[in-house]
Amino acid sequence: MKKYSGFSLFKHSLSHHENWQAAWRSPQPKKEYDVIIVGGGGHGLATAYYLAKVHGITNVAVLEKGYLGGGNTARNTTIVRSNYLWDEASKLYDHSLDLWKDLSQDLNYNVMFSQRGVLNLGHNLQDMRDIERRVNANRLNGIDGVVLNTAEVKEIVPIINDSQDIRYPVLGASWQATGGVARHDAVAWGFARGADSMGVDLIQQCEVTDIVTEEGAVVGVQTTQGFIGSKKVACVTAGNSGVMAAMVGLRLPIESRPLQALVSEPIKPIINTVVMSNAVHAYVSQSDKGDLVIGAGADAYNGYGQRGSFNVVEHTMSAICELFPMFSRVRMNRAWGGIVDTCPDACPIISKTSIKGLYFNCGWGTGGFKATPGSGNVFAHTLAHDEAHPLAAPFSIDRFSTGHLIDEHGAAGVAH
Amino acid sequence: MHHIYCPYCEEMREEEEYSYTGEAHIERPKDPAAISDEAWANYIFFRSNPRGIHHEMWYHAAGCRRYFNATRDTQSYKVHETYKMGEMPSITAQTLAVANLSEKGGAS
Amino acid sequence: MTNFDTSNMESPLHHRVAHTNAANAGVVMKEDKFRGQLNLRGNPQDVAFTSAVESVLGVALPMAPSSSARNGDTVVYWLCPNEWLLIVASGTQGQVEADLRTAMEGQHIAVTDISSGQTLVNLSGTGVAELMQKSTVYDCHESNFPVGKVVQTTFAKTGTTMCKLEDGSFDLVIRRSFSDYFFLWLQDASDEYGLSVS
Amino acid sequence: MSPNLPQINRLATGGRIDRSKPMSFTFNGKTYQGFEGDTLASAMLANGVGVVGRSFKYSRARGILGHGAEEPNALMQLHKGKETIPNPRATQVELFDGLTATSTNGWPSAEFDLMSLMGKIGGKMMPPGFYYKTFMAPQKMWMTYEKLIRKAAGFGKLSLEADPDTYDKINAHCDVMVVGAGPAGLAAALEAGRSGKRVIIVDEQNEFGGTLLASTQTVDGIDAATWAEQATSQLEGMANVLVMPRTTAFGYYDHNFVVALERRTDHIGPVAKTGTRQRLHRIRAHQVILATGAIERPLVFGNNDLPGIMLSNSVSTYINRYAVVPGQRCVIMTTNDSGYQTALDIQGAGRTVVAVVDSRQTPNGRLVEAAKAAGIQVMAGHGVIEAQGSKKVMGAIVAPLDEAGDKVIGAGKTLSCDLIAVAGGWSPVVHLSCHTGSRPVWKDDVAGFVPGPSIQNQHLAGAVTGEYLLSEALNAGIQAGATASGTTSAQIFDCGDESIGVSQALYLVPHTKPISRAPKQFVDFQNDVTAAGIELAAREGFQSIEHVKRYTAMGFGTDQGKTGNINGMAIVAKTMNKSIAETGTTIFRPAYTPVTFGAIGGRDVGELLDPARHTAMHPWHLANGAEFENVGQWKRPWYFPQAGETMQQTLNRECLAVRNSVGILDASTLGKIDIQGKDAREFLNRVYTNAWSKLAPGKCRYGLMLKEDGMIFDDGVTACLSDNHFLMTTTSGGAAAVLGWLELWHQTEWPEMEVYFTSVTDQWATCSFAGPNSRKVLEKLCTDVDLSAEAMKFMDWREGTVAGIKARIFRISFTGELSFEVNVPADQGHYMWKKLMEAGEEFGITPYGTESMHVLRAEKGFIIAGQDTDGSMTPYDCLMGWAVGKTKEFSFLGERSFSRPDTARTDRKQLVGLKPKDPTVVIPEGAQIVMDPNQPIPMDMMGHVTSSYWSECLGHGIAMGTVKGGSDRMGETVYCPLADGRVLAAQICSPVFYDPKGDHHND
Ligand SMILES: Cc1cc2nc3c(=O)[nH]c(=O)nc-3n(C[C@H](O)[C@H](O)[C@H](O)COP(=O)(O)OP(=O)(O)OC[C@H]3O[C@@H](n4cnc5c(N)ncnc54)[C@H](O)[C@@H]3O)c2cc1C
Ligand SMILES: NC(=O)c1ccc[n+]([C@@H]2O[C@H](COP(=O)([O-])OP(=O)(O)OC[C@H]3O[C@@H](n4cnc5c(N)ncnc54)[C@H](O)[C@@H]3O)[C@@H](O)[C@H]2O)c1
Ligand SMILES: Cc1cc2nc3c(=O)[nH]c(=O)nc-3n(C[C@H](O)[C@H](O)[C@H](O)COP(=O)(O)O)c2cc1C
Ligand SMILES: [Zn+2]
Repeated sequence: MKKYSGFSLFKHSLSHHENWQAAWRSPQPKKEYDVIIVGGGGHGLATAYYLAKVHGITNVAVLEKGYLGGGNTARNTTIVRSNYLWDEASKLYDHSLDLWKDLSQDLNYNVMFSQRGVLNLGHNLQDMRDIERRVNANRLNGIDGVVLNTAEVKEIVPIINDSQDIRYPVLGASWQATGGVARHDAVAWGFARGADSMGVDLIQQCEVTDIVTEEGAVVGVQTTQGFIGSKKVACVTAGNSGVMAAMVGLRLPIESRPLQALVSEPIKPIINTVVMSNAVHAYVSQSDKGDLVIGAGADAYNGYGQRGSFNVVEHTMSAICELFPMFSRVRMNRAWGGIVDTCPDACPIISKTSIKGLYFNCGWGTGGFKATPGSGNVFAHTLAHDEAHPLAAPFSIDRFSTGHLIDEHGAAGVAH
Repeated sequence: MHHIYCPYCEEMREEEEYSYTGEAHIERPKDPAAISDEAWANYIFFRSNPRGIHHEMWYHAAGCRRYFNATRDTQSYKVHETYKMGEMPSITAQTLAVANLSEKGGAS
Repeated sequence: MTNFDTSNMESPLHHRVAHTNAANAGVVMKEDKFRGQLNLRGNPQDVAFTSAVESVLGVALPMAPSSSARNGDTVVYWLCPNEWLLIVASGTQGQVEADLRTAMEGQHIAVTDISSGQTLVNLSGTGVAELMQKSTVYDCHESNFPVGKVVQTTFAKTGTTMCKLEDGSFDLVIRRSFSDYFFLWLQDASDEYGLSVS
Repeated sequence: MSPNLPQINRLATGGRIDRSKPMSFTFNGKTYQGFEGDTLASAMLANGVGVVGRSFKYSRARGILGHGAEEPNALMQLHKGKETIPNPRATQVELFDGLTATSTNGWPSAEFDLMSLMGKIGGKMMPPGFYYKTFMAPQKMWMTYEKLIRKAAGFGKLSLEADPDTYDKINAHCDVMVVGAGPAGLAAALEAGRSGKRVIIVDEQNEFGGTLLASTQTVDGIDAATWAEQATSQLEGMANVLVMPRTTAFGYYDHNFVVALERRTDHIGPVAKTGTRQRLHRIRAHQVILATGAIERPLVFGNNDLPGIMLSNSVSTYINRYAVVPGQRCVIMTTNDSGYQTALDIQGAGRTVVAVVDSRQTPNGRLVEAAKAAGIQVMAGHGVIEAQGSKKVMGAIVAPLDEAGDKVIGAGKTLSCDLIAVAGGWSPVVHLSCHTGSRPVWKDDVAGFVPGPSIQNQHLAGAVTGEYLLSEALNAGIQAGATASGTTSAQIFDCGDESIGVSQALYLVPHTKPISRAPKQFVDFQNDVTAAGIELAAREGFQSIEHVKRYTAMGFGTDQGKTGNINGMAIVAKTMNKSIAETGTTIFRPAYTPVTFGAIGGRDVGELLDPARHTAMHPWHLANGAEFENVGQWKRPWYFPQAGETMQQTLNRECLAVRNSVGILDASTLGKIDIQGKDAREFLNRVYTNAWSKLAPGKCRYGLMLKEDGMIFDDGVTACLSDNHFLMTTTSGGAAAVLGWLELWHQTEWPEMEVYFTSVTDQWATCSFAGPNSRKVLEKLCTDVDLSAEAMKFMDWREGTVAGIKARIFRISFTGELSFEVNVPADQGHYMWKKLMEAGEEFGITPYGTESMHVLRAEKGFIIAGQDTDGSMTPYDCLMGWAVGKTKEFSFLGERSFSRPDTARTDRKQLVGLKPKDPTVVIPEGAQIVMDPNQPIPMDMMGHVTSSYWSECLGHGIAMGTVKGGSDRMGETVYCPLADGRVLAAQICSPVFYDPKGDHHND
């Protein structure tokens, strides 16, 4: 892999950029791999990257039915933070945040991780109690966070509507200064390039249509490019996980729903941090290009259409205009949807299954972008050792039978 | 934006009047104590979540407050039919597959 | 009914006293205060039930979805196949309830007095059709919503049961706790037509 | 103000402008004049304005390219101050007197921009995705680079003041919705209108007619624009047709739901003087007809972004519709017949057509012949390979091309000109058809994508289908109108138009140099995406069209690639040796053109954001200075401060009043469900944890409700009114969910049970008054019930008359004191409250709010579902095993989950009392609990404080919290390490701090 740098840019400019190497190869699938990863989203690619880098397992294929990073990875509002409530979740997300901090250099790919801080607003007394609880838990887990009052929120986001006379006034917020945003596409591409350079085959336009088992063990997958053998198949297919499970007669505690987001036209910088509000349902940050990136809600119904209903967008817009009355004159440029895989406890599943050699990493729902490096990292461990990484262990699928759910609805909410 | 026929109100109503309440035809185990933890978990948490034909419940929350079932395609969002609680669907993934086959068969 | 004493009563919109913000206001709101309102449940297939109700109300229960029936001051709205809203003269709801209970003795029915929990509002005027369009997702065009039809649907962010009257106006049933919101909405959405409260 | 400049490019006659209504406007500080009927763009062009802005990445000078929604360059900062709007296109802004606009970028001005130097020098180092390749180390520095990048990016600016306008929304329903009022749409609407169906027709422009407004053709012998006027007035005359100009259908959602934005006052001035500025129409249509036309494509050649290079059809439109010729000497570059029409139009306007440069070797057809006949020079088999000039076009380098249009095959020559009109073919406006998930299909004969199959009730007519003859558009419109209305029609229009010559599928005009070395050949003008950039992206492995889009930002702009996308896709296809059909297109999404946030939010802002629910006593609370708390949608009195009191002082006063005399609380917000039927009791058995079989009429009982996962989700007291009749109460926020829950089980699982549920939350107003004197207060108002401790026990209820009103009286207590709740019909609630206040006056009856209620109940260890529980607590976790029926016949909802391994653990977090070691301390709610405060981070957290208050009556702080294995740890000390560095110690104790034996409420 040729290294990227300011110098390489300069050098290539002299030859009119005619000699850049491809970021990854486009190989034909081999007959057999040590590990097949189904799903070339951020999580699948990160899994491949860490399998190769940390565990030295490079005879790996990532099979992607569309284009790399084209699922929810392409569609999310890119919020990164780790201030989850329960120990299990906050440790997992914080592991990920740690990896984010050096990710650009690790990948030699600028993922534009911008630690501009994340505010989670509280609008009623119970919100504020929950915020206190969560921030205290974070602090004692070594995760940065403070509770802010209205005036302190206003200081960080001067344009916020701090009137106490509105329907749901801002009473305060939690503030994680190390949180922020990253460039979603770059994350997928950076992991892809890194994995490819260590020998991982990234195979696009290759849809897995069946998972083939023999005597309760995986032997490979049927794809649109033929059968590919492997004794380890890892499904990292987000919204499509239920369909994958059905291929081997399994069901998951997951429902796939449309979640929408939208961007405004690009404007000059006006908001320098990430503002999230579960209560009134609005999430906003401003991308480096200048568009306001806004997360809307999930539709209540199951849907694989990558589009949702308009009333969800309307709801978000009124909340946004309430929080930022000047945004009312901004214009929406584009709205889209993803398919989010939500678990009953708003936590992921990183798990072995009852079928030998079949693994699932899914259920990240509305909030898995932030976990991309961490998820790949712990899942690679799970795959390499056929045993859960300690941080992943609590997220086994068994928890739904034992009752050990990790209810992150408060912190994950419908949010990002 | 779904537009759904309420089998009780007997007309098409806007999505805003409804709430979606999950997969249909999931029966509560008759004797919960007699089944395993896994079977119980299967009943409360595990869902078929298909891409395509899905039988699901809707609640006409702002209307007649009746729950009813819908057969809907989760990919195209086409609602094939709605039917009352206690009734069985007349359109399923199987019947549609058969219909598709015969359509193709007829053409060839 | 004649000596129905309302001196200690306040209707949900009592503080929205008569006023008008425009000459020839295009929307006129009138609260029909303190009407008796009873929720009735029973089996529509059971003749004992339907005939008992008819004997008390003097009018047959409307059976078709979204239909209504009227007998003087008594109005019956179909709500769902086994549920009706009875709107009766102010102050008579106690008697009607008692009569119904007597007439349906032993049957599986429910009668619930909800007179205080909701109020009946009439909206009329030249701007009312458009105002309704702004306020409800239901198609209020005469082709879809003829006189006498009863529809439970949303009104802005609350719910309503509404009926179209002969004179083109709308009767809306509004829940008490949402009535202030309802009025704020009405004020705002009728701005361009003018609002008169009578 | 400087004097108005002459409109140097304005024709003396013609156009649809009103010369009797001149209008002044300023652009970048200069004052100009235009006429009513102008767009800002046509007025700027009339005045010879060339540079309207600077490009995004390289800061190149940019001029107006198009005349409508497709315009990528002319983004304006419109109006000033709080009225300002960033980024509208000058081509879509109607001119009004006094309009002010500036460019959105360029420093110090768009004309003389210093950043362009950077663009020239640094541009070479800025291929697509260059930022992914640098600025990586050290990570911390990225934030600094980012700041600079952010500053440079973005177009317009936002005011910091609140939007002065209001917005409106309306729901509409129709049989036939027609999008687009060009010939196809008008014909369709006429046909549908005549059928009597309810029709809505919208067009984004100020006038109906679409291309007819700038056409030189005739319809059935009538001049095209006149025909459009007549058709429009016919439609306006139909009562069943709603005619909406200035209305853009921007989103097409499932089941034929179309959202359209109507601009009501934007054309009059910056703010709506009265009424609303914009109105959003939410249209549910049985049938939708898309007649959205087609957009002309530019061609990709060297320096094709220079001001003075315009779409050919736009040049015609400016001439015919606005009487503006944006140049003196024009070169037309075309791949099809459209360019010849423009040549004729230019010549007709008395300006010079230097040449029509046609990539086709042997162009023929009606328009070609007409141009030749008019003496216009045609250079067949040629292409404009490069434009010359720096801030405006000075010339065009024209060279012969091979037949495929792949190569330059001879020497070029320079034609001097100040306008290059480009006609690169047409792209049907398929956008809306794609919003519902349908993918467009490529058609070689159209050289464009047309709408693909759709499951919506959707019909198409006109140029959107790739049919470009006027007569075809009209006839297809009639047929679509008929089909959508379920009628038939044999109407045929005659426009005297003949077939058009075959166009060449050419996108990138070759240069003598390879793409990577040629002068910049722009594909996406707004985002500065070049052919070289696209080629590079493909070379680097970004081969999916979606990757190309994302890597280069092609089609990412506010124009969403309306002009550039197809060219870009063609270049990708060619680079990778694929067909465009194989390469495919990116996905079109809402919004077709950008939509004001405020309009999407509509009226649902401010106090209308969400309903605030009020109780019958609300006016009293307002009049008596209550502070309110939001509980669900309810506004509940939080506390009733008196002059000079701190909040704590208020709470102390309120709580002591309850403990020592009597206090009164508005409890009307609790959910109330009336349950009737012979199976009501059994139903309660199933949905509640405890047993209801023996609850006698006149009695009440507390119940816990669980989800099937065994976790508490609501609680409340249910009274037995009669054997078959119960009144259930729920939490204030949970009422609707609980009613839905009961209905769910009844309607889906247990329909055989004879039971009915009716919400009576709003029916009853509830005055809850508590304290040793509460009975005395009630006795003053109620004489027909024996209220004595013996006759009416704790958890009894009676029907009686209170203050002359028929009431239900409950002897239940959430405070631990002797306490009554009086339920009266809500119409009389306010009256009852006032009567109780009067009756209680001699005892100093004190109104109290939710906060004191919380203190009082916490002193008694009563939980608040949702505060002390969080969806992960079973009754056992709350030490409320007493509320779980162990011998119930039916396995109540949630019971089975108790025996799951994790739920059955005895060391789960349990809800216990916490007594601060320092009695003066109140531990903050939400504090985490540890056993050893000196352990290193991460600490082993045992639980957290759920509720915590100062108890004035006990004289110390009290708290409740969850602690792992807490029930076995009574007496142990725990610690709460706080953010401010304090560590508060507390002792685990029973949560019942006050009157553990319950003497008080039993009084
Ligand atoms: C609108 C929206 C906003 C969001 N905002 C945030 C946020 O702000 N912060 C945050 O942390 N998270 C957010 N999320 C969630 C986040 O996007 C996801 O959790 C995360 O990106 C999931 O990554 P993934 O790699 O698991 O899934 P994906 O990126 O969806 O990747 C799965 C891949 O599997 C492929 N695939 C599926 N089936 C098959 C098959 N049979 N064969 C081959 N390939 C297959 C798919 O094509 C896809 O590319 C948001 C999500 C959405 C939709
Ligand atoms: N000579 C050629 O090659 C050529 C090519 C293309 C078109 N044409 C001419 O164009 C005409 C085609 O007629 P037509 O009716 O199909 O198209 P049209 O362009 O005349 O009308 C389309 C109308 O739809 C409106 N519109 C588009 N999207 C909209 C939206 N989302 N919301 C609201 N309005 C929207 C446009 O403003 C326009 O007025 C014919 O006269 C034909 O001759 C000619
Ligand atoms: C953080 C973020 C920023 C985006 N910014 C833009 C933008 O400026 N312009 C744009 O057209 N789309 C933008 N998009 C949306 C994409 O164009 C696209 O809609 C999204 O990735 C979903 O893919 P799809 O629409 O192809 O299904 C953005 C997406 C994300 C996740
Ligand atoms: Zn219904």
